[in-house]
Amino acid sequence: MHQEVVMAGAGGDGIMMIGQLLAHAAVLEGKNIVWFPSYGPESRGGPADCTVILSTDEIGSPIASTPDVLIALNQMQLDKHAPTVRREGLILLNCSLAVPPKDRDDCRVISIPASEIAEKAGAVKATNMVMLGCYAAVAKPVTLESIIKALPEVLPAHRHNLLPVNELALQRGAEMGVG
Amino acid sequence: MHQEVVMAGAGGDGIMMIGQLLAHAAVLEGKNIVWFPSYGPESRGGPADCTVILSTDEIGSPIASTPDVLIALNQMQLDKHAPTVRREGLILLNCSLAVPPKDRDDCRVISIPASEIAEKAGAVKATNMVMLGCYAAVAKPVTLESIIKALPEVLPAHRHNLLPVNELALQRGAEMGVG
Amino acid sequence: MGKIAINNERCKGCDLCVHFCPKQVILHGSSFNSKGHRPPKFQDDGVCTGCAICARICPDVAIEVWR
Amino acid sequence: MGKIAINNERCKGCDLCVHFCPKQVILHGSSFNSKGHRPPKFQDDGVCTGCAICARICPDVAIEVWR
Amino acid sequence: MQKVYERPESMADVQMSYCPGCLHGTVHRMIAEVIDELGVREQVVGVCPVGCAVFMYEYMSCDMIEAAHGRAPAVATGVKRVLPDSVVFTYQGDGDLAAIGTAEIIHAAARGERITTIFINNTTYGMTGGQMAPTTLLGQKSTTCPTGREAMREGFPIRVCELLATLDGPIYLARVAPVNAAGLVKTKNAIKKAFQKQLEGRGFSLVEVLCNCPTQLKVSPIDSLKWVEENMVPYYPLGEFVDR
Amino acid sequence: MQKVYERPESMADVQMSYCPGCLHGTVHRMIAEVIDELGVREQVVGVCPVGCAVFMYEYMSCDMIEAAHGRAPAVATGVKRVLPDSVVFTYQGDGDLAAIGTAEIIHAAARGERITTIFINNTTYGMTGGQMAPTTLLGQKSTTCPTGREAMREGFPIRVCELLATLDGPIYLARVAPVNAAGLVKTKNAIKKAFQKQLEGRGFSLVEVLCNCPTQLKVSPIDSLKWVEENMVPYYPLGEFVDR
Amino acid sequence: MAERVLMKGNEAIVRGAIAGGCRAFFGYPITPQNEIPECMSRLMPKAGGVFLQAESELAAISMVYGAAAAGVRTMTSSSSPGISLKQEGISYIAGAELPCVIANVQRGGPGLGNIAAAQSDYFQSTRGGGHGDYRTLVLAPWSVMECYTLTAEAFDIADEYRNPCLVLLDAVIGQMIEAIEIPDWKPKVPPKPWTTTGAKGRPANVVNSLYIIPSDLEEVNNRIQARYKHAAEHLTRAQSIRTEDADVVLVAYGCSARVCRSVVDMARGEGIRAGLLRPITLYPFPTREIDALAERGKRFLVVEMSSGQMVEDVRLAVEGKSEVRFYGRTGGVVPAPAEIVEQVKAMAKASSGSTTVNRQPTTVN
Amino acid sequence: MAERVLMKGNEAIVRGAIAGGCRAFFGYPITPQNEIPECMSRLMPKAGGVFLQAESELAAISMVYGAAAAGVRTMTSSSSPGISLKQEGISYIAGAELPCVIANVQRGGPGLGNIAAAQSDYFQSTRGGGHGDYRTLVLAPWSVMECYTLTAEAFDIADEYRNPCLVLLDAVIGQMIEAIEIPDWKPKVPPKPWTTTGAKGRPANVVNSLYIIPSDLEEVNNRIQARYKHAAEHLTRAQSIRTEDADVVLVAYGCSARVCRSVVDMARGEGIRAGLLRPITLYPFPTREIDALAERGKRFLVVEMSSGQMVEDVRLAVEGKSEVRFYGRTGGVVPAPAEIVEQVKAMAKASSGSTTVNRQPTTVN
Ligand SMILES: Cc1ncc(C[n+]2csc(CCOP(=O)(O)OP(=O)(O)O)c2C)c(N)n1
Ligand SMILES: Cc1ncc(C[n+]2csc(CCOP(=O)(O)OP(=O)(O)O)c2C)c(N)n1
Ligand code: SF4
Ligand code: SF4
Ligand code: SF4
Ligand code: SF4
Ligand code: SF4
Ligand code: SF4
Ligand SMILES: [Mg+2]
Ligand SMILES: [Mg+2]
Repeated sequence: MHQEVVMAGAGGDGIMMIGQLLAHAAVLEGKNIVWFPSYGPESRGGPADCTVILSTDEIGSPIASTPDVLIALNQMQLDKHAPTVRREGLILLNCSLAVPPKDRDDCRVISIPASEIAEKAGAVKATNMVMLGCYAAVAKPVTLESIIKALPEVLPAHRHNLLPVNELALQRGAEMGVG
Repeated sequence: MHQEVVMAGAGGDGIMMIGQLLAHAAVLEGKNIVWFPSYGPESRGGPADCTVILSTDEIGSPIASTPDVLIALNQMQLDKHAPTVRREGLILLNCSLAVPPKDRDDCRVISIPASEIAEKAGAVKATNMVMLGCYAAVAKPVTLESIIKALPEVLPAHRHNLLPVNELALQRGAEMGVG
Repeated sequence: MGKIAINNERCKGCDLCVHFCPKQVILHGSSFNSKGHRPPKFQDDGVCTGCAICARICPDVAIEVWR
Repeated sequence: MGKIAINNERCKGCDLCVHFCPKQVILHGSSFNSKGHRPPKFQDDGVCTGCAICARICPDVAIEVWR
Repeated sequence: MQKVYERPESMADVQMSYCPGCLHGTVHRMIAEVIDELGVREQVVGVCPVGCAVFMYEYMSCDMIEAAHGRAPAVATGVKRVLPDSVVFTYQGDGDLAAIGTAEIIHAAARGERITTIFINNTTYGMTGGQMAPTTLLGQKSTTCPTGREAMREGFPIRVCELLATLDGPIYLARVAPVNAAGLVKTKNAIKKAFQKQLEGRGFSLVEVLCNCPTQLKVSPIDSLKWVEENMVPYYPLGEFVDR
Repeated sequence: MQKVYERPESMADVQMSYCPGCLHGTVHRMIAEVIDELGVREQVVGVCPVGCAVFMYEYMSCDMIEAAHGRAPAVATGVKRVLPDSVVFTYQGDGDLAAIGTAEIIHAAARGERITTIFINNTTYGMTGGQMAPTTLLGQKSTTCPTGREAMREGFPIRVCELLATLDGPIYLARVAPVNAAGLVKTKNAIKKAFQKQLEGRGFSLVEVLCNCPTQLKVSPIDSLKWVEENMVPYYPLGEFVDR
Repeated sequence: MAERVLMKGNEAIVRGAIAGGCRAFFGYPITPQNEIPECMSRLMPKAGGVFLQAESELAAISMVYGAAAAGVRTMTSSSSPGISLKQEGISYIAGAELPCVIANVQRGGPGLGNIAAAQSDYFQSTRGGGHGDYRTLVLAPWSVMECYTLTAEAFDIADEYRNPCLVLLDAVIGQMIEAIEIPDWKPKVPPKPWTTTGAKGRPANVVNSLYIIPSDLEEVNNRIQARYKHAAEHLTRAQSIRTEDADVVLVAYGCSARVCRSVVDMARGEGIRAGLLRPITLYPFPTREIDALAERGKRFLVVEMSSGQMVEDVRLAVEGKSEVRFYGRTGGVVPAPAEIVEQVKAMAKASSGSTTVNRQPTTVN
Repeated sequence: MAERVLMKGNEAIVRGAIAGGCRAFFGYPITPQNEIPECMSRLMPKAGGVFLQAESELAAISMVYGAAAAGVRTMTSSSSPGISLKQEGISYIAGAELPCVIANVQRGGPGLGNIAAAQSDYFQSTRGGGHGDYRTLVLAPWSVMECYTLTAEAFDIADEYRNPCLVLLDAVIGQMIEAIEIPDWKPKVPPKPWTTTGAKGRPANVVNSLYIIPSDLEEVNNRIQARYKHAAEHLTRAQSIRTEDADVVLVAYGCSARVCRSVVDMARGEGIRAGLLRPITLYPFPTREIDALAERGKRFLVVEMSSGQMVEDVRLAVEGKSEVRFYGRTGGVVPAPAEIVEQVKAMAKASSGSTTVNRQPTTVN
């Protein structure tokens, strides 16, 4: 098992966090992981993305130049990263803020209205969790259980009141992936 | 013609100046020269010496590791440099302040009471000139005339009142060399 | 009598203009621009004096003023 | 009543002690030491108070004082 | 009705990369206005800092130089000395000017270089993520003094205007805070005066602008201005420190 | 009669390399006396500058470190922070402290480092041959301002005590001139007080000593002291600037 | 299996340092290494050590000089421009024969450059960017685990050789998170009779790099060079991955070695016998290991995120015995495995020649 | 014969600079180069230029950056520790593609070292002591005459390549006096449309080394590397003295080349056919010239006043084709011709092997 995921959004979207959450879950499952961030020059609100590579083998390059999976939270990031996804890869996008790419019919493209789902689940802020949940259900890098188990490690202690809403968002996202 | 001279005294002795005077005189005679100074860590009154190499050929190393000639104005400097003079070289010393080396009978050693001669000529400060004059007469690197001709170039303009006493000191020194 | 125009695409929704307008004719916005910011709304009810305080504070040079 | 001793070999002949001695019992020297400096002379005529001003100014720590 | 306020000519028509509500942009615009008003755009050479304003060269429509961190006053000196008729300014943050660039600003001021410095004091290293600055207030938390700045551990904040006022080279030093309507006007006036002083050719001028950094303070833009007023102004008194 | 004045224990019994009449040696001895009197020789770590006093480590009989040019306060900070019970001083010239080392001295002072700096202001770069220093007086000639320092070309001399006095970190700042009998006593007292302040552990202390450089001034030692009194003291007023 | 914890490279530097006995950190913020001082400011006080944010990189390295003189294990960290500023200070530390550790999380250059990962400070790191005949001993981690262990070990090395030891990483290695197992670590601290801690019950000590008499300074230099010779014998370290049967041996360190690790498998997937020689110490450089491979006829492809710096060390090791090619990307670009595979393929196809240089910048003579 | 005037190396730097069109000097005192700023302070105002003593080397190089951005020919000078301090600034100048001239009058190191002549900043000079993929173009005068002419030319070179050009000398070359004939010199100044002099009648210019997007920065790096390639083709310069029939070719620059000049004659006096290859440009290095000699079977003795730095460039040029030996003295010691003659003799006697290293320090791998 070896999977390379790029997660891309804007600063403040919680992209880095779902990447780290995925990493923690993978560690719980005994997998190797590398997480790597990348920021734009903007101080706030600029593009922010991270790469997570999960593998049962030793991981070479920590950079995913042709990722297996792209999780894109907005149009700009989708446009930027969609061309890099490998043939037959997976593109997961938040269709609340972006429209599916026209030129990647060689990939599986899943669009979910993540912002709306998150809002319904109780917090727009949890859009990232919806996306992660959906990804987990579709591509099965780790189980949803591992992700939920890892949540408290990633969420800072003073935010633990938000555990339930995040968990709910993860589950709603997973449902989208299964459905 | 190729001659390497080390001139050694204390800061304030005018060692650098007679070196440069010799250099100027050599240029007047169309010779190649290199002048090179060396100071101790002391700010004033420490050892000061310079090397002058005169040649009718291209000059290689600007450092005289085994000089042909040593002009030493004091004991410390004599002791330091005498061992470096080449066999059959010339050691010229100011016996007002130093005693001849015992172990260099392979060299020509000339001792002159330069300080006293200078004092008599009108200025102890001109001890350096006495030594240079003597050297010029003995080893004939350049003519005394060239040295005297070069004097105004080396002496700063506001010291030109001292030209006569310096010239006299040079001549007195030269007489010691001839005699 | 004055009026202002907000360049919505330049605006970052900081609401400093909202806060600084002495006539309170700039209101917190509700819709997003393409960068995800919420530009405020200028409520043109003839109260604006064209004093340009809003434009002076605006860090993103997003406001023009007429008087 | 005091007296001083000048370490001639350490002295650099700056004459600051000569200048600073309130009793003027240190005089400009005339003979050279081995480094070519002229240490001053202490003229011990019982006037020295041992005030140690000379020693305090001496940059070369060349003076000892008794009282 | 006619247009009474628009983008000054000396500013480029581009989006700036600052966080929402950050006064860097506000101060940029004031500088551009002053340059326009004095009619000197074609003589101006600006020197950018390393800090959040590092991209300022993209935001101005006059000649600009990007300096190494802290060295803007020396770079500006190099320019002004060889082009005495140019109008040279540096734009520097508190990390840039009051930490790594301490020697350069003091000596440019002591030499009375005919340059103008706009000094943005926001009590933090905004660009690198909110580390302690030389101007961070006692008790204030930062990513490198997570328990709050303590005098006997991290030392005392530095008051730059007061420091430079002990020198004979500056002819204008002022501290302003564009955190309310009156402060906006005073800030603009101080910047204009500083440039005018440079044009007189008699010495160095600097305006210290107390600014917000909502991102590192982790408060809203509006609250960050209140924070400046309530916490910074008492320690960094406003006013003109030198005017000669 | 008994001996009332001899070489202090904290001084090594060696010849110093200073020019005849240079007060570097005089000040060294005062520091050594103070160390002896306070009984702290075995706790002392001294930091030498780059300048004429570069060999100070050979002249003292306490632990000494040779710092890079201007960095002595940072080196001293490194020592004092890891050895809080040590007694740390720096000895620095005006080129070392007020030119290349400007940032280091200001920040050590602003941090209130528990160290003591003895600052030798002789208006020149003695060691390198009499170039202009930040403290060279207006009109004074040097090998790099051969026609005399001009304010609008070389800038104004810097008054270090006044500069540092604007900071909250120093607890003792004084300027003295050991150029006459009274000045000698005051200098020694100021140095002693500065070390005592360090022992109190509350902040930074510095004594600026106006000194002569007969060699670069090209006058006799005695005339060089007169020069200090007549030319330096009016521009660099003596006294205690901070004592808290 | 011991517990695995997720950690960023930069954080591992901090934790490794503290495990290695570091008790004084002096730094100044600069991206992409800010997590080092930030994490130090939290952890060092808990370890009973000193954290101080200096006013500049110059001050930071000078504080390190002071703390090292006082006998405490000490370090600083920065990124490329900040490391350039420390060059005088590093030369002083080397000249005064003091131990210390320096971490450089390299970014794109020259000048202000950018904050992406680069390996263009190799010359500066291995040749001594400062003046004089000194070198820094250079360790190059390629994983978060090695960030921890090599930093811890760097303190032992610095103490043993009384020389600065540089931990050279880049924005990728510093910023990435991996799972590591925290090892047990026992620092080896030699006696330090030379420290300036107050002359109590012993003659005064002096820490100094000034030797006004040339022959004295030459003696110091000879002593220092002898240490480097010793290091070359005893400290040199490299990792060989599938080089045994390889036709083409990739030579890379740090981030580019990670990329090349992928390349080895991809190339073998395409039937090309590729291997990887990864220098772990960059100075001393694994000359002997490379020479041995050259003797066996292996050909080399040096991959760097620079315009060609380490390739000189490889060429000096190979000395014409075999082919050395270079592939580099600069300015913060991390090469993709596929680009390098292309290079390996081209090389496998081509008949062996002497040094050749591909596409992106160039060797440098 | 034109008039010959006596001049110190350091003074010739100043006069050559002014002849070369330098109109702004920014420096800070340090021995053994103090005559440069001192002489500049007298002569530059007369030439209508700017002399300013900066508060530090950092400030000096930054002032140079500003003056260069403003389009004026400008320079700074220092000696080893001061040059180390300028490394960040030099990297910025290279990154911003600005021209400037820097003189380094090398002294003994590392650290404070001493003020005697050394050549131990060769790596720093030729490999870029600062961060990033830049180099400085390096000229190495060996006489007072060349101090003048190479400095004058350095300004043309810097302008042509938009890159810092370093004039690398040492305490001996800087302090010695020789007679020179002042040449007629016409600076070649290319147009500089990129200068920041006020945006009058043109769009605003920006002088900058920040390129936040890696591929943009890579493009800059490629442009810079292409210039170095061009320089290698067109700028490389070396002097051959009696190498034609030589068995042993000495390779040395600056002061050590002067010593080796004597050695050639002494060795020939003893019947050994010695020659001297003197690199005048150290970067670009005369690789081709040395390679050509190696092809002809010449053996090399590299002589440096360092523990072995340029020898790497010679070995990279020779690439195992011939023997390369090294002889070095450090810490400010100038080798005597006689010591080197001994080395030449030993070499002439010994049968050719591969790289060997003699007595004093060592090559460095
Ligand atoms: C030599 C060097 N050191 C450190 C840095 C990293 N750095 C970039 S910006 C900055 C601080 C900026 O703070 P400030 O000047 O206050 O500006 P702000 O971002 O707050 O506006 C630092 C330390 C650098 N680029 N170069
Ligand atoms: C980095 C560096 N720059 C410059 C120098 C040269 N230098 C040695 S001493 C000195 C100035 C000393 O002047 P000051 O500090 O006033 O001491 P003084 O000699 O007057 O006592 C300078 C510039 C150096 N050694 N290192
Ligand atoms: S111009 Fe004045 S009144 Fe009008 S909207 Fe702006 S701030 Fe309000
Ligand atoms: S001040 Fe400017 S950026 Fe802020 S909300 Fe108003 S218009 Fe938008
Ligand atoms: S102790 Fe006092 S009185 Fe005696 S010699 Fe010294 S200064 Fe004069
Ligand atoms: S003060 Fe000291 S050094 Fe000077 S003359 Fe007197 S004893 Fe000698
Ligand atoms: S980090 Fe702070 S100073 Fe920087 S742009 Fe954002 S708000 Fe402004
Ligand atoms: S040069 Fe000046 S400061 Fe230095 S030792 Fe001589 S007199 Fe003293
Ligand atoms: Mg700031
Ligand atoms: Mg001084």
